[in-house]
Amino acid sequence: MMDMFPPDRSQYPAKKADGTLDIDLTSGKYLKLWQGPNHPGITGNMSVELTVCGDEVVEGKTHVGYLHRGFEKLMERRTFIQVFPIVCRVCVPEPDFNEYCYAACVEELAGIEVPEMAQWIRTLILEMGRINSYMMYLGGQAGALGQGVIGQWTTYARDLMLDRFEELTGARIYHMFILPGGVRDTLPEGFQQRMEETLREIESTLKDVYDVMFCNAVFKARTVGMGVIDPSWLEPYGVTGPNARAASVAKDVRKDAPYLVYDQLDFEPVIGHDSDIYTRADVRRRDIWVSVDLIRQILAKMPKDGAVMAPIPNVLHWQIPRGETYIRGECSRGEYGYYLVTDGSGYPRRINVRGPSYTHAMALLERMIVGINISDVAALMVSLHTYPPEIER
Amino acid sequence: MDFDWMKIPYAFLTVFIVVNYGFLMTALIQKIGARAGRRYGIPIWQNYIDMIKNYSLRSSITHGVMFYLGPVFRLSGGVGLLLFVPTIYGSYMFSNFSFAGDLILALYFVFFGTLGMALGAGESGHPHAAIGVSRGLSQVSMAELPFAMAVFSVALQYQTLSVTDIVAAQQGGMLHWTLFTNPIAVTAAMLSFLGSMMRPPFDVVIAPQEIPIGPPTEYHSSYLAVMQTNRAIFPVAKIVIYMNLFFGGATGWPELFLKVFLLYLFSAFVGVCFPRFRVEQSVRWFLVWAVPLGILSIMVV
Amino acid sequence: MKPELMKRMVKGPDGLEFEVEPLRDYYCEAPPTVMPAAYGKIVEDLFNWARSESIWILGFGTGCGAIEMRPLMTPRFDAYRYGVQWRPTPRQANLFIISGYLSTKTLKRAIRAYEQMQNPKYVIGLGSCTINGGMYWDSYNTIKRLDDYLPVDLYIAGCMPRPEALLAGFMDLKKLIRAGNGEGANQYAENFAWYKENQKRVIHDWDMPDYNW
Amino acid sequence: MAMKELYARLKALFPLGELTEQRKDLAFVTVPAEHLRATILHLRDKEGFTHLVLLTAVDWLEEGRFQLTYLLNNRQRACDIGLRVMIPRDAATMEGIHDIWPTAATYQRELREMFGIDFPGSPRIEEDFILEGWNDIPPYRRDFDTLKYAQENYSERPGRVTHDPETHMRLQLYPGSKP
Repeated sequence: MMDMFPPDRSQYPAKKADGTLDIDLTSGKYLKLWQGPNHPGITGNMSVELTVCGDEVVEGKTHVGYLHRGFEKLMERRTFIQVFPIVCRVCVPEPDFNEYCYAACVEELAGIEVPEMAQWIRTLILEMGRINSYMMYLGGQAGALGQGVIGQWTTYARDLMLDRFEELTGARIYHMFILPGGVRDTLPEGFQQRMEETLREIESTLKDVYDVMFCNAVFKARTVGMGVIDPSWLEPYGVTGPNARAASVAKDVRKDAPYLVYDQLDFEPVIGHDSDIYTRADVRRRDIWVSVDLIRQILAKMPKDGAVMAPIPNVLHWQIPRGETYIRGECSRGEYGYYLVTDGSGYPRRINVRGPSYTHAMALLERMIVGINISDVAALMVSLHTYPPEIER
Repeated sequence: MDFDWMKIPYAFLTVFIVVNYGFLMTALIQKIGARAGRRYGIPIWQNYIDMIKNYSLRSSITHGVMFYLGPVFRLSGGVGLLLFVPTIYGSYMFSNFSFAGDLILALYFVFFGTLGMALGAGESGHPHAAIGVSRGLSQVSMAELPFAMAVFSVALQYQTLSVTDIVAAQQGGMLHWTLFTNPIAVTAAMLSFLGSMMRPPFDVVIAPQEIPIGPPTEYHSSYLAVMQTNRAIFPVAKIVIYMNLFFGGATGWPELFLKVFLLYLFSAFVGVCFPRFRVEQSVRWFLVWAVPLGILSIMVV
Repeated sequence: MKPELMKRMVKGPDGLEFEVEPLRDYYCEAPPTVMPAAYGKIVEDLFNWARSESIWILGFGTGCGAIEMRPLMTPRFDAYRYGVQWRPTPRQANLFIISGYLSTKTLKRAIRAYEQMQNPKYVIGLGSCTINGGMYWDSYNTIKRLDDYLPVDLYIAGCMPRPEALLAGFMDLKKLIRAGNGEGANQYAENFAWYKENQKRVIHDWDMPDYNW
Repeated sequence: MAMKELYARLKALFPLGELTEQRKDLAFVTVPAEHLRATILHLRDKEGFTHLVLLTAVDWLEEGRFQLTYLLNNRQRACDIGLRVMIPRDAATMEGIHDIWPTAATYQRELREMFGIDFPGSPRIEEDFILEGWNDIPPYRRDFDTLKYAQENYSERPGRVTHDPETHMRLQLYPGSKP
């Protein structure tokens, strides 16, 4: 099955049929180039070990682990409520999904029923986080091609959304708002219209971004037809989220297996067809519009008041019977999931975080990077929208 | 003819004025670019501070003789370019060492700095620097081609190789400028001007997201300061040539400042809102758009 | 140790064989020396003022703190106004912001990046995890106190610190430099053996020269 | 019930353990190690479970076993099945599935490094994945004490105090109260 996708150099070091090295570094024909970890064109603190021949990349190995904190070990040492503050540290740009997935796992195993109001607020927070993450992506994608001004605009719009987060949760980055049993608080006074203003600002920013970035001839020249994901790779490489949707596969957990209140909201997953860098960027841009619309729907449809927190046992003696479960959600990069195993004690036996970048940035990137121009490595990496912290945790 | 020694202090005066003007102008351009990103931008005197800071760094390491000479070549390229063309038309003080054949010399000096930079950066031994040098040489040589053609057509048009005469021929009203008498050549030259200003879409040489940051990767403290000084002189000197050839020169410092600023702003405006070409794309772009215009301009004249 | 770092025989393009030992040949490992201050008090004060007014950050996001760097450089909190800029290469940077926890794997890269910066150079520890481990006080892969391994000029507490806190930190750093206390590089050179000992106790596969310019 | 029917079909082919139905769209079933490959191929090709969600391990130290969990997802029917494989804890080795899903090689590298479970023939299995120069037992094993390791290797900054949460909260809420 491996030879289904030639040329595949995942068998390191690649050997020819006669057993000699496929890439002979001592021949002087190849140059080894480390892109990262200290490199502006890398997504976060990871590195790609490139072997280039002229301007063409003949082999790329992803190296991760620079951000490893051993979360899954630390969680085993903490009680169920002590885990809740550190889960959001797993993924920096979009921390809320960790909180939601962990809380949902615990609630399912402990048999806690979450009030409806809390469900709506959770959905609202997840959509806000999605917009933030996409805004960072747009800026990064343009910046990887030397268009710095887009990053300025999108980061400004993201700051506005962070303000809404701040007045809702009290923090800019790590919100620690969704805890097992519900959410910490209800919406503050006048949140609706302030959110409406923010959404208008974001919409105008998106229009500018569309005019300057997506209608730009040079941007098209760099991205159209570049870095195509073959549809036959989707299943073997576990591609999910916008990367799969850009390849005309409507993979969206929000539709496939609706969680929270997504079954009461009305939206259609965004589909692209060319599956190149441009299409992936365009799918994410249109996905922001969907999220903006979803937030408006949520604010309109959500109940005016109600309990936001279900009664949970004394957290100091909280023990959960033996069991295991898996909760997934559609984050801005693909399928995000938590796998929780409990053994009847007061501590989780095992927690495994399934980040979409785990497959995108390792196997898929190493597969796609072969044969592209060295100038496009940064653009390709960014277009997969990977965040190292969720690879190595 | 006997050499007029008085020209030397005047030439130094010219360099001094141009350096300060260059610092302030690049800072102003950066501020304008920052406004496009809704930012306030750097202070106007930031470049001076950066230069003092870089000169004041205590340690500096070398990679060999050529590593020293790279920035020196670059600076001498900028200064030489400035010194051998008449900065102010008709002024004895600021016409510098311009002589009959200085157009050819200017063409050479435009390229000189890049070559020296390539030698120096090559010796630094950093792979990114090597990649940047290879990209830079291919792109700059491609960008110089239409400029050379435009210069030839202008020289043919005015039947002279002396910048002073060319400026003299353009005096007396805007309509005498080459911009209006030979628009095709000017267009070709301005396209190559975009390519040689190291701004997007033609800044793949120093592309920070790909090869941070190209040839100057290894340069630091004093070397970098020398290159900063040149970064202030070289654009002004180059623009002075463009101005003399195509935009009727300048009869006084205010006019020079204004024209140089506008010309620089032109490249900055293009640079703010474009991503960068890959190197082969930019080469192809020059081949498709600029070079035919250059050839055409020679044909027309 | 990686194979490309081993001592090996290389055949040149002209056909003759020569031995290459990367750790010796590719780096100069002369230990750092204490660089005296400039000529006179007035000159040194001028230089310190210039250094404090043009701070060039090394663009190396070592942890989650890097996420707040981007708002710092963009319209809301425009740090360019204070002479703060990015530099993508350590050669031209003066300030190294350790943005958050350092795993041992990153510590190795951070040390190399720090040693390639030019004297005088400054280090800011960002976030509680650089002060005492913070959230990861019992993690097996992150260092607990940064100043054992690099000379830290300033700590900014918080998880994570807001951009306002970063700006305030820059202001304090400027005061430090103007007062002539930003001597981290010389401190590193003086206690070089001690720092190296600490670093090697944590980094188990040390496959680089002791000091690389 | 979809899961029950699926389980019945599988049971006819392979000697499976009992079925644990967690949700109506998520079930876990125990598979003998030697039948794992055939089961996975059958699920992927016949039953449409084409998406490998995750592959991870659970360390049951008391029972001296590792539990490998292969979680497969069927998008059309929107249901997941988790295959549990119990392997002995000492000299733990398992057959890789990187030729069925190339991305599984990454999971196997992590398991090899973090749990010390060997997958012979998996690409780059020998390389360091996350850790660098690790000189202790694999860190995700239950008998590895991360706190002890941290205190031995990294110097603590003095001044960190830890409270027993129960007494601390009681003194916070009811000052001066007795346990």
